[in-house]
Amino acid sequence: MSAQRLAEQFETLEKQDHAARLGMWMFLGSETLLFGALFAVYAYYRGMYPSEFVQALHHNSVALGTTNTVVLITSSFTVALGVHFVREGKTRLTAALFALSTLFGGVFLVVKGIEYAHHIHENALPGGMYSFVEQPPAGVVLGITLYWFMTALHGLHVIAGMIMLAAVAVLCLKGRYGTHRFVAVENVGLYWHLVDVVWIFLWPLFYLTD
Amino acid sequence: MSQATIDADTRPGALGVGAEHPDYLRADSGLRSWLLTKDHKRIALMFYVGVILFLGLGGTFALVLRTELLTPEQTFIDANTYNQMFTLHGITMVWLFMIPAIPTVFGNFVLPIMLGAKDLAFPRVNLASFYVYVLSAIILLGAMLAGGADTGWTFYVPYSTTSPTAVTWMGIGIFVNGISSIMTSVNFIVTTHTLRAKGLSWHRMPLFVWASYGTSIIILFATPVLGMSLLLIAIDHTFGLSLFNPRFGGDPVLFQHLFWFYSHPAVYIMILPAFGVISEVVCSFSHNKPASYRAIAYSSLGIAFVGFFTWGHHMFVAGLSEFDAGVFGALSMFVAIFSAIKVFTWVATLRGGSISFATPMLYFLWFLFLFVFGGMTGVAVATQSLDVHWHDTYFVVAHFHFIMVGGTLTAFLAAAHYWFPKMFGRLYDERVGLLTSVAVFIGFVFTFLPQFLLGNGGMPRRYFTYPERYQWLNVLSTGGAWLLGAGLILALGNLLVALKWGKRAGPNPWGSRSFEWITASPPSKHNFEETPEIERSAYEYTLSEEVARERAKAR
Amino acid sequence: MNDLLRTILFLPRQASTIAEAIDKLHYFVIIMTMGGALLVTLIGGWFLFRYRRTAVQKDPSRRMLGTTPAIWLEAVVVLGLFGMFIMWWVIGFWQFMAIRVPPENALEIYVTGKQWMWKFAYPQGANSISTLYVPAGRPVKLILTSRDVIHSFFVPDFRLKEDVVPGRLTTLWFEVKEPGRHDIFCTEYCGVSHSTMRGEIIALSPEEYERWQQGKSPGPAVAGPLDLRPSVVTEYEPPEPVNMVRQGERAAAEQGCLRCHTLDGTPHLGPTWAGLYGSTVPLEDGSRVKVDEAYITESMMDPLARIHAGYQRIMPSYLGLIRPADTSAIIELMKSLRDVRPKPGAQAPWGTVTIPETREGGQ
Amino acid sequence: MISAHVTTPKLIGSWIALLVLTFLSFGTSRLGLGEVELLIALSISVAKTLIVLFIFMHLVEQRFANRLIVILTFLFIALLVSLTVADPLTRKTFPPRPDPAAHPYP
Repeated sequence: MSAQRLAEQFETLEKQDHAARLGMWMFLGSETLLFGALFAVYAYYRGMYPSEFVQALHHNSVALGTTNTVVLITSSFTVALGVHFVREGKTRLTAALFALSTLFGGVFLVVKGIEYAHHIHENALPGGMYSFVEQPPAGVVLGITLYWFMTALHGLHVIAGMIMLAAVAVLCLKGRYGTHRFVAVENVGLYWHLVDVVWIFLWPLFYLTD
Repeated sequence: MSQATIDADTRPGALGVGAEHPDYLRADSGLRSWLLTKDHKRIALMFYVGVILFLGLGGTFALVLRTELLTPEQTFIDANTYNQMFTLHGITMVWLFMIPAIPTVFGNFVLPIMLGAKDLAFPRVNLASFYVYVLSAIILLGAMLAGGADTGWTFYVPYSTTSPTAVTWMGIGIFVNGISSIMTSVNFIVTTHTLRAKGLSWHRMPLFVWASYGTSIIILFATPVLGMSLLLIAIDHTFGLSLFNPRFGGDPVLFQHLFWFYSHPAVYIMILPAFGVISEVVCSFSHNKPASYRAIAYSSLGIAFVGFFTWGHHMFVAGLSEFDAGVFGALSMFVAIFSAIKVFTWVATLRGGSISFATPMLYFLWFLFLFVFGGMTGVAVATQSLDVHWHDTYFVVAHFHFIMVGGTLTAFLAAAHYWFPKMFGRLYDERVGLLTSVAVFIGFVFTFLPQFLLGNGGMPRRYFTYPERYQWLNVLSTGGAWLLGAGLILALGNLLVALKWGKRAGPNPWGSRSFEWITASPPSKHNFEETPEIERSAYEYTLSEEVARERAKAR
Repeated sequence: MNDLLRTILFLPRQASTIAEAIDKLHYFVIIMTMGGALLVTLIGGWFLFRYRRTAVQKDPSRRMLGTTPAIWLEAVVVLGLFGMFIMWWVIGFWQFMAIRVPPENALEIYVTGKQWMWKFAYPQGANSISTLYVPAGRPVKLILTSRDVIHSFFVPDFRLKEDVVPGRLTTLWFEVKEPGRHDIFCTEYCGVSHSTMRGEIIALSPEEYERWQQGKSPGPAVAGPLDLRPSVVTEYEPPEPVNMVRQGERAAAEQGCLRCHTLDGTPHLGPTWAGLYGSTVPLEDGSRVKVDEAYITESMMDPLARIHAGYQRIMPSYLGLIRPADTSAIIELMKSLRDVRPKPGAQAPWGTVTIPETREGGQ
Repeated sequence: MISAHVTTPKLIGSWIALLVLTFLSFGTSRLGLGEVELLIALSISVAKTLIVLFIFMHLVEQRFANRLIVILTFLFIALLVSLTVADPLTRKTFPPRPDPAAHPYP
């Protein structure tokens, strides 16, 4: 089995696995810079309009945001456990944990959706669509736009991560992964942790601003 | 002088590693075997065709621009077409030619062989990278036909968000192109880490690998920022995201920060592989080890790193705070030092060598002049009070064309000639090669030296019409551009002719000690049967060729 | 020497007070650059010739295989170069600060860029399009902004340039040495007619300038080289006889400023403008701010950012609702009222005020 | 290659630590400390990120190359953010002057 999965250009499986991990880490680094650009935009505008930003993000529900943080951290924990067990060959447990993490991802999206619905109701929409009359000054619109854009982009990553988690859960059940082969599972886990890390920063920036 | 000085390897039996197998060009046949290949060499050739096509397209745009500028008023196209042309010239040349050119063609081809590997670490990702590149090219070409763009390749807001042209699709095309670059760079870094041959420690690697490594690091960390800023433009253009819109308190200068955070390092994405090529060419033709291996290797990493600190020097008059301007101005000076170290080391490498004077070496000589001049004018434009006058004039245009064309394109041509025998197993005509090289140089100098003077005179860039006092310099520049174009076509023709009628080349026509010359020319499909065992560095010219071959055991 | 180098390098005239100093640095930098490139190429070419293979094969003593090259030499040269670059930076930054920081007593002129023309508004109320009249021998500070996209105000003869950014005010200052005409180019690509967005600066002697301001000589004749005429001179608008302060009063009435602010010091909903300009006022958060153009402009565009202590947060933003010319006119009006003493003992009358509905961001 | 192994108790411990840090962050944000609050919140976020990186993402047991990627990522983000933000923050303070450029204008 393991001889088959060694690609011709590698000498040992260990090197091949190292290559896969390193590649994933580099992809994640690149992905982080994608958010990094938006963090720079956030910092720049927050420096220019400190009070407007606070005002803009004032009506974000801290309770819902914190709930989401807990949900996402817990899902990250279950993924980490899953990766841990696949190394020990307990693939059914891994599949269950990954399915649970996918479910947590779903909960996260539902909560996010409730928040979005609330914002749409208030007309606190991004960019030119903004018409939330109670908060007129210039910087507020930027704050709301950034909130929408960054959380929506993060949401897309959550969806992508959920698809991958679900796929890995199914493949685990089918016996594709186990002690002999787990780097792909690890890499999907890494991706999900990145989604978590991004949220760990989004949460204080958009919810704990009062 | 030309043929005699090349020690063509004519000894019988010395056909290079893997000569008993069919070479990679003949190993499989049929369209499928090309389009779905995972062989890094075939993917490199497909990229080769792509970048040459886009060099032709971008060059055509450039000739149209130069011809239009023959007279102070309208010559033969209208202002709108002109504005489209320089935008498309920039986009095509930067993202479809310059950035992929050396890494995806020569990097893809020789990097794994240099490391003694059978392929890159992720062959499928490599193929995907090619198709993503093709996709981005299709999107960009489609956008060109469906309205084009007239924003300049810099996409400055708020103009780009209000321009009625296909800015959205241009943005998306470049975003997709970035994904292709990132895929290639991940592949290069991982390959360098995991697929080095036995005994090939970091300090034995050819210098081209170091340069590619540095380039890949820049691509990896800078490209996403460009992707994000262009995505913001695209969304703004279509849906009115307005993140940079002054109406809502947005600051257009912020976009410039994000754009140049990528686009300044992008200059090093374009020039670092050229440095790698030049390092190889210099050592191979002067039969000398680099005067200081570590100086060249580490300065590649130094440039990659410090290149990230200097983007603000594009914005001295853009409304940047004086504090930031001062910081960026000072940091900009550091990059020049790394480049200077490289240049001096190359020149020192020539000393005491045994130099054969072939076409790549002539290109090296041009490179030396053009790059040093272009580079030092770069330091000049990073000097703040001077930049106030020069910013956005033809001086800047001339400066970066000295780096991009005089540096990267010259190195690309040097590489095309240097690795031609390895890639296709034949030798090009040396005399025609030298002649076209001279034509390219003279054409180049006539095109861009007058532009320095135009910039001094105050002619702004992107001008469709201009005051009459600038005309004679513009005429000179246009004439030079035609000569440059002709030289490039001749160089390409020379290589195409050699493809079929060139003399057969041995595995090592230049007598180089670098590892890609161990294999047969052209290499077999798997490059090596087994991972080679390397017991020497890539530049052991003190050893005789036989000993050198023995110390790099390969089968 | 100066003139010779200037001609060789195709540099235009040195018409501003700082141009010559900048050019001196220019000569030094460009000579070092050219010299450096030539030197490196010549040394490289010499090595190429001396160590060519045919010669080395005849005379193997030329080959220096395995000898350690003089790394210390390279280190010295590189450090020397670095020192030179840092020197460029020091001088360049020094000059840059001189370019960027206007002197206190500069004459202020508002410049508005729009596709594809320049508009100039003078403190005494005059306006002009495409042609900027300035007095020679006196520092002039331009306050630049754009109505649409980014433009860049470039005067080659002055060696000066500054981007004109929508939503922001940037500044540029210069002092013209003697009367003459000078080109203005737009150097930030701004659309189809970018290359025709040119203008002209006419520097007048101080007396001429004074006369021009009073509307006595609408088009003063100033000698200048023929080729310096802008190829496209757009419409010429004679300076309006209307005084900028009058214009400010009109604008303030039209915009409804006077419903809350008074001009004579009577307390009302907003701070009175009498004696306001140039004074230092307390802010809500306890800090104090000097009332200058910056603060006034901010208060118009973003009134709640820093609000005068003791006043309600009721002022609407005028961002996007007021023309730049009116903004500057109102500021001039306030400047003219700086010496009017406000009535003592006045406090803001707290009345029931309906918050004016704002239209900000409504589209 | 693997020197430190991530075990189940370690994973559970880090999970609890993450939750505690989350509530710590939440708690400090209710104190109303002003600008310092943001700094504290971000420091806590960095701490949480380190836990996720080293334990959940197994960085603790991986090669230096992977750690280098993480270091570079953080370095470049810090660089991008700091040099970008320095621009609007220093427009008025260096040299000190009332700078109309720092204010919105139609």
